[in-house]
Amino acid sequence: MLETRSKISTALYWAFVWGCGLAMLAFMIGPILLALLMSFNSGTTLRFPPEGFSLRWYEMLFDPIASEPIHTAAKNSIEVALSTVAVVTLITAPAAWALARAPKRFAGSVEPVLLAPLVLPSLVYALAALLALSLLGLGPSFLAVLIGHAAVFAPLMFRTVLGLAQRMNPALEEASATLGASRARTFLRISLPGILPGILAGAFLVFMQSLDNVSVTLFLGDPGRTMLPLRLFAMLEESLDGRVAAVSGVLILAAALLLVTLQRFGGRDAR
Amino acid sequence: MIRKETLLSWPMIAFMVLFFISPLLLLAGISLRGADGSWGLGNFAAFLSDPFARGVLTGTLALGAKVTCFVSLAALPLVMLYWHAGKRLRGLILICTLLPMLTANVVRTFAWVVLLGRNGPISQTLLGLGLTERPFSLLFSETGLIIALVQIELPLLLLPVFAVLNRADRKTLEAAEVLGAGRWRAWFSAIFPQIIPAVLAGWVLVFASATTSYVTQSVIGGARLIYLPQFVYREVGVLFQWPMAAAISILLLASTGVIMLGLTMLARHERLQGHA
Amino acid sequence: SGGKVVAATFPGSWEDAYRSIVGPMVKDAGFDLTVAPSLAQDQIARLMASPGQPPYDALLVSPGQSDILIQEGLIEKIDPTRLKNWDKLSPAAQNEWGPYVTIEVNGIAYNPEVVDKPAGYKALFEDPQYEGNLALIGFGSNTATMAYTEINKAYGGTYDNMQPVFDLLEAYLPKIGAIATSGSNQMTMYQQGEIAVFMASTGNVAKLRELGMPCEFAHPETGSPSVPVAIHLVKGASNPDGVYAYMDAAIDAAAQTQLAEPPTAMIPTNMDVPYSEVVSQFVTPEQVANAVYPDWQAINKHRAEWTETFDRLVVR
Amino acid sequence: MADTGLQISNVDHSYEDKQVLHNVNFDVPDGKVVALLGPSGCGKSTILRAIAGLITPDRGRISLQGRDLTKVQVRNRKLGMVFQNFALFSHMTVAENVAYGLAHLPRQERRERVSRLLELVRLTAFANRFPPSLSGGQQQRVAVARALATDPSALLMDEPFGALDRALRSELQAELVRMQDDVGITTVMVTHDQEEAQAVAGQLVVMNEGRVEQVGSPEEIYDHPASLFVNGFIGHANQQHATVTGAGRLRTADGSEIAMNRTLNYLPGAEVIVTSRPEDLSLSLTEQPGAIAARFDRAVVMGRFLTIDAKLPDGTAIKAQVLRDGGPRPGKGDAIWLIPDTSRLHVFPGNNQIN
Amino acid sequence: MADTGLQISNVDHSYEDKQVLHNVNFDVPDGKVVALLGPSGCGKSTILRAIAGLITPDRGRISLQGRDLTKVQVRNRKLGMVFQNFALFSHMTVAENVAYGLAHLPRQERRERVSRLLELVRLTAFANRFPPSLSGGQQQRVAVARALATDPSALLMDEPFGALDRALRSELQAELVRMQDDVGITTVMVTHDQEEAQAVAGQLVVMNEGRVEQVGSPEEIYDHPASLFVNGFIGHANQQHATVTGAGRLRTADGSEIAMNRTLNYLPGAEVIVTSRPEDLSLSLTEQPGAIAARFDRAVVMGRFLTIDAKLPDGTAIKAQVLRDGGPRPGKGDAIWLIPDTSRLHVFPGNNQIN
Ligand SMILES: Nc1ncnc2c1ncn2[C@@H]1O[C@H](COP(=O)(O)OP(=O)(O)OP(=O)(O)O)[C@@H](O)[C@H]1O
Ligand SMILES: Nc1ncnc2c1ncn2[C@@H]1O[C@H](COP(=O)(O)OP(=O)(O)OP(=O)(O)O)[C@@H](O)[C@H]1O
Ligand SMILES: NCCCCNCCCN
Ligand SMILES: [Mg+2]
Ligand SMILES: [Mg+2]
Repeated sequence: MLETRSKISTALYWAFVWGCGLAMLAFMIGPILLALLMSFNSGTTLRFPPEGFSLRWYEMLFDPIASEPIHTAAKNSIEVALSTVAVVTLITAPAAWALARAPKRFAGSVEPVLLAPLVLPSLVYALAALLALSLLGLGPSFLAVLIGHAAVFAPLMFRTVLGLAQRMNPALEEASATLGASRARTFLRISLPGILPGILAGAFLVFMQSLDNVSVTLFLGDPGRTMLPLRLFAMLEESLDGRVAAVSGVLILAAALLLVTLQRFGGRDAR
Repeated sequence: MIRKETLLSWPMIAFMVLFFISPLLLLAGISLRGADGSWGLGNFAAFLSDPFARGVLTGTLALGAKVTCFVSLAALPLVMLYWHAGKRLRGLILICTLLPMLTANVVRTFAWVVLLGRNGPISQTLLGLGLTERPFSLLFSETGLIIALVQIELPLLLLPVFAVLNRADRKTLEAAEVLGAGRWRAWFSAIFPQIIPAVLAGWVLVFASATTSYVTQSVIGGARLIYLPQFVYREVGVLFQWPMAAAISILLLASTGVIMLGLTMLARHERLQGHA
Repeated sequence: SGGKVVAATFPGSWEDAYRSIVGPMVKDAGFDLTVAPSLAQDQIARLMASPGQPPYDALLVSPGQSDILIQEGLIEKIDPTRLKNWDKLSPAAQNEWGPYVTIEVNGIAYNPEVVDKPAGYKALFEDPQYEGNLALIGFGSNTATMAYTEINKAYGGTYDNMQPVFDLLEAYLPKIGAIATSGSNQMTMYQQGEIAVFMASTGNVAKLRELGMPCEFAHPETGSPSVPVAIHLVKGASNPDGVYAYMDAAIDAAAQTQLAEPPTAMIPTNMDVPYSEVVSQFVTPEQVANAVYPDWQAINKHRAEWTETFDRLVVR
Repeated sequence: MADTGLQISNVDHSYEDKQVLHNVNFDVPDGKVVALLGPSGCGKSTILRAIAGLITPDRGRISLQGRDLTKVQVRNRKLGMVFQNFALFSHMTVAENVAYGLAHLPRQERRERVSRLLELVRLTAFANRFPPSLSGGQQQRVAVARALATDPSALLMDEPFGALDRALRSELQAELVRMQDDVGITTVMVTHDQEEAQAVAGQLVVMNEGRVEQVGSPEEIYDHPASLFVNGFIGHANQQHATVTGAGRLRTADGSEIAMNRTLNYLPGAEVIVTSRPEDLSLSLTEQPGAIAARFDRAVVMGRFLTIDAKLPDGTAIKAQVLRDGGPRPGKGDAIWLIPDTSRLHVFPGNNQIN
Repeated sequence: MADTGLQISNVDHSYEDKQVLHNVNFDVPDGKVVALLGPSGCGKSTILRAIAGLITPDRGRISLQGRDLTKVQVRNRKLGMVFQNFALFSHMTVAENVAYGLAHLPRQERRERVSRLLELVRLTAFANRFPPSLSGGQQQRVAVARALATDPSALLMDEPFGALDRALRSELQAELVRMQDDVGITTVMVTHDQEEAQAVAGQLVVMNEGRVEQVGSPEEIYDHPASLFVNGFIGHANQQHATVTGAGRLRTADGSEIAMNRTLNYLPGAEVIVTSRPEDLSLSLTEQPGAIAARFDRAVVMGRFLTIDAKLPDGTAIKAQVLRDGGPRPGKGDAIWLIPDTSRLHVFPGNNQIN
């Protein structure tokens, strides 16, 4: 009787894990597969259902003349996104690590400040920052965009790193200190490997959000620079241009390649 | 006195104070400016005394809560699957999680326009199965918006959780099983507590993102569902009433901030201070 | 050379066309044109947020926004004598705050495979075949705002009394196809077959047809509400000479001839430029001349209040 | 094969490609305690993990009360296990940890059982603390209480008292013995403490490098070690190389003659190793017939005894344990004589090397 | 105050609001080993953490070679520490763990040092394994090697050999002693193994509930325990309540008379507790003058000895350790007599209770 119940519960467990798990996986990527599918549409527009298979949107996307504005926009956006990731990592990873060890009250009062940018619409932040910049007599610039993105997206990494930093065994850092390691060495050799998955997850989030952001770039950046998301927004809303879907296809391919390489040659992760 | 262990947090704190808090203070200053040029809390009072506006505020918070809730439900089996998966399947799940984020927001949103539309696969399938008589559209409905937001925000919860799961400790799971815990109980008592800090992290990200996702809210939700970001964008871009926009933003920030503060405090509870 | 001119334009095909067609002509005049893509409301917001150091030298907006720019003192009147092509402009386009480079003519876009050609605005609300097929948007859109004021007039209202149109909308809501959030959003819906009728400009219709969608343009019975689009000289612009060169290029016959072709299909304002084939399918110069030109000052006075009323009406 | 107790038969196990268990066989009689001893890394924990079902052996059979456990899921084996590293639930209080396996009991009963167990391990005052804030020994006691709480049908304990002081350890050992006397839980206990093994276990299983070297009662193993390894591992064994010279007679490498009072299973001329236990040697400061000549190194006080480290002429270390009598102690390098109790010497084939 | 060695003076410490160290004082002479003993949770690890600088004591001073450590940062204290739970770096191989503190050395020298240490702890074959795949004892040895690698100016070891079998433990103890003889690292070692303490340490520090109860050589502490607690903690102590009846004379609670061969610092009539060690009792199966009458409970073989558990008439447990002689053993409940060596009895004030 008890055995039967336990068997049923186990069966339900696996049914849930595999059944619902795979279903949710499908739910998560279904729309993306749809977008990918549309990028191979041979029709003149992204209308659904697609009319046939072709690589025309990719060809068009890689056409150096017809798609020059997209290329420039992508280059600009990737430049901003990469720099943002660098800045955010530098200030955020140490901070999350430190606050995981800080006295509760201090951390509790500081964290909301560090997380606040998540809930301020970025257009509003961009406006406020631009106003502040003008008050200081400064104009928009690459640096302003970079700082703006870093301020707005740092919380993403802060939160992902904090989750891991809070779970690290403090004895490891203590052991490192007793072995004469400087703070920097302890951080680099012991703490950093511990929070690395959080940094990577955070870096990815920051990169993608920065790549996708319009307002901050638009308001703080050099007005002549076209940025990818604004470009894509216009292309899609105006004309359902298939290249928009192709851009996603390219991004996905690049990320998949990167990921496979990382897994192949990436750091050892002893369990 | 500055405590040693907080030292490394100061660069970020300084950065945020300088580049986020000071513009925010400026914003707060602007929000105090009335339409007639006077100074005071008029904008806040005007917003809060208007039942319609209040409804938009609570509706926005409710949207965040609903999305967070459904994201959690959708994430649970995936997280468990990830936990049980071998190296290869884990890699696959991870790639699948990154995919939605690798797709520009406009594209994701567009995909949902197609999926939820009356000629989209969902409607057509149900029609084909005879489950509905007429094609129907989930576009411009809160149901449709929530479905889309759940899919779009799901990775924000999954990523931090996966990061922690890679480092999770299996020993306590073994202990739980030896003590006779069934699969469910073992998972929820030995593994789940380890990911709670990451789940809270994910909740913060999902909640914040769902409440501020202007593009998805407006494209999928349409004009008959209004959330704060649309309110704010309109005050900024169409009506040019910045003080009001500032006041609304600050209200959004404050109300969401309270929720995040709670989650943050929760993450620091002694129960969750175990380590690998 | 004469330095850099930073000119804001709408992102997308406007941006591309201005960069590739107008850019070289400005270059010939000795200036470097930087095309800065930005939605109209973002241009203004950005300008307002950086007092004293405008990020743009020239703007591209329609009268709804021009009016605000004038009130805020952000733009200057121009000196027409500095424009070689000024006299080629149709008189209606000779705006003291900057030349009109095109005129958007608005009306009704419909899918002939789904519905019959609407007789006008009233028909949309009264003929049952449009039920469930009609999309509307709020007062954030210029196109919609003009349509509502016209409909309002048709039902007996005035700028100071919009009640008739609101009553109409309220009664019609249960039969509505969709309420979208922006004009371009409606384009997407239309392509997906979600809607079949919406308030649109000829440019919108041209775009849809170019994409292979069945789409026709209908002029409202009350006349087509039209908006010119102007280039403005920003107050305190760093390179006014360049701006004049840019304006001159944008109203030049050669430029407008090209801009009148797809994908932009703009209605020219230079009298030397004939309507292109695409443009001619929708409007004639006579229709443009007799179109309805709304009173933007009156609209802007009420816009906030209308927007609010509309929201409260439609939000579930 | 008996259908009671816990039986481990022919178990092999490999981690990745390294085999760490080789044909392990032993039985634990129903309700009895067996102690598992062996050098670090010899596979003790691995066996417990195999019995618990946490790993699946490559080969072999494990059965409890005649029931093959192979197909039984971990949670249905109804075992209590004390993990070597405790594996406490750090997000649960001490009391919650102990109560974990008692979910099926009514609330009141559960509470009583928990408080009884916490009392047993002297942690009543710590019921509401979280494990990370406990000392090492306190954590270990939580682990023990948690394993005992469920009334398991068998108990697997991996050094359950290793982090405890002697006093507490012997109290807990005594409790365990009492519980065994009362309810008799079939128990396998890994321990490095031979006194503990002898105190609580009726049978010892001595392992080495993944193999079982000897199974027997403490006395058997101490008195009749099956191998040189066991001899040296359970208690200390001084080794001397020797040659068999006749029936019951040996000559050690340094030339002294030993007359055993029994016959040996070796042919004359055979190379052997003769071993003596420190406690079977007595000390003399003057030459004695049959005594082993050595040079004094140092003496260490062990309670009432003195452990003497000395060196044989060929440099081999030899240890003796003698009663501390307050008499004069030799200085480093002084000549001493160690008189063996020849009835307690062991002889093993000479080609083995310990370790 | 001497300006050498490690000095712990008047140290108090509290976790949250619970005070766990009370005015702790002891010195470790330069180059010597001191063993820290005490019941589980008495504060041993806390003291090591305070010396290492991992916690800041509420009060008191800790100095090394006359230098106050209070202001010295952990990493500059140049201490070697073996953590109770090892705290190995699980993302580094065994060799990398050991090499961790040697970053300042040239590559070649570092490699040599690491391989020397791995040999010392018998882990050469495991150099490239990651800690989670090691057995408990193997992990502990990595922790020891890592702490020794840096040539620390003082060594803090929290039960460094607790997870090792006796053979390996005594080898490592011997290595430690040899190293001490060679280079003499000032060492504080927590251990629960009294033999280990006695084997490696010149001085023992016995703690109880956050307080130091006695500091002294193993002999001093064993022979002259300062308190009933120490008496019972180091070795076993049988206790009997008694009343002083005259100079050197006691009457125990069950009426037998004991004549001590020395005078006592108690007035006649004083209530005292008299303690005896199991190894100071001999067994008789017939009544003897001065012997303690008891009832036999059970006997456990401990190597060559027999540990006898018996009960006094009032029910108190009493333990004796006698040579195992193969003679007849009494049955449970039989009357036996235990003859104390009166010169080795201890007397303490009677209002104390052990534990
Ligand atoms: N982080 C902590 N927070 C609160 N109390 C603690 C903490 N660490 C230790 N304690 C308490 O302090 C006391 C002393 O602990 P400590 O670890 O020093 O004991 P110990 O002598 O090393 O014991 P053991 O032999 O069991 O390891 C114990 O009662 C313990 O519960
Ligand atoms: N997860 C693992 N992966 C690979 N090898 C392992 C793993 N766990 C243990 N081993 C190896 O298997 C052998 C036996 O390990 P086991 O833990 O059973 O030893 P043990 O007898 O319990 O030792 P100790 O007394 O030191 O705890 C050791 O050599 C160890 O290195
Ligand atoms: N994230 C920036 C998107 C541009 C917003 N435009 C607002 C238009 C309101 N009608
Ligand atoms: Mg083990
Ligand atoms: Mg301790």
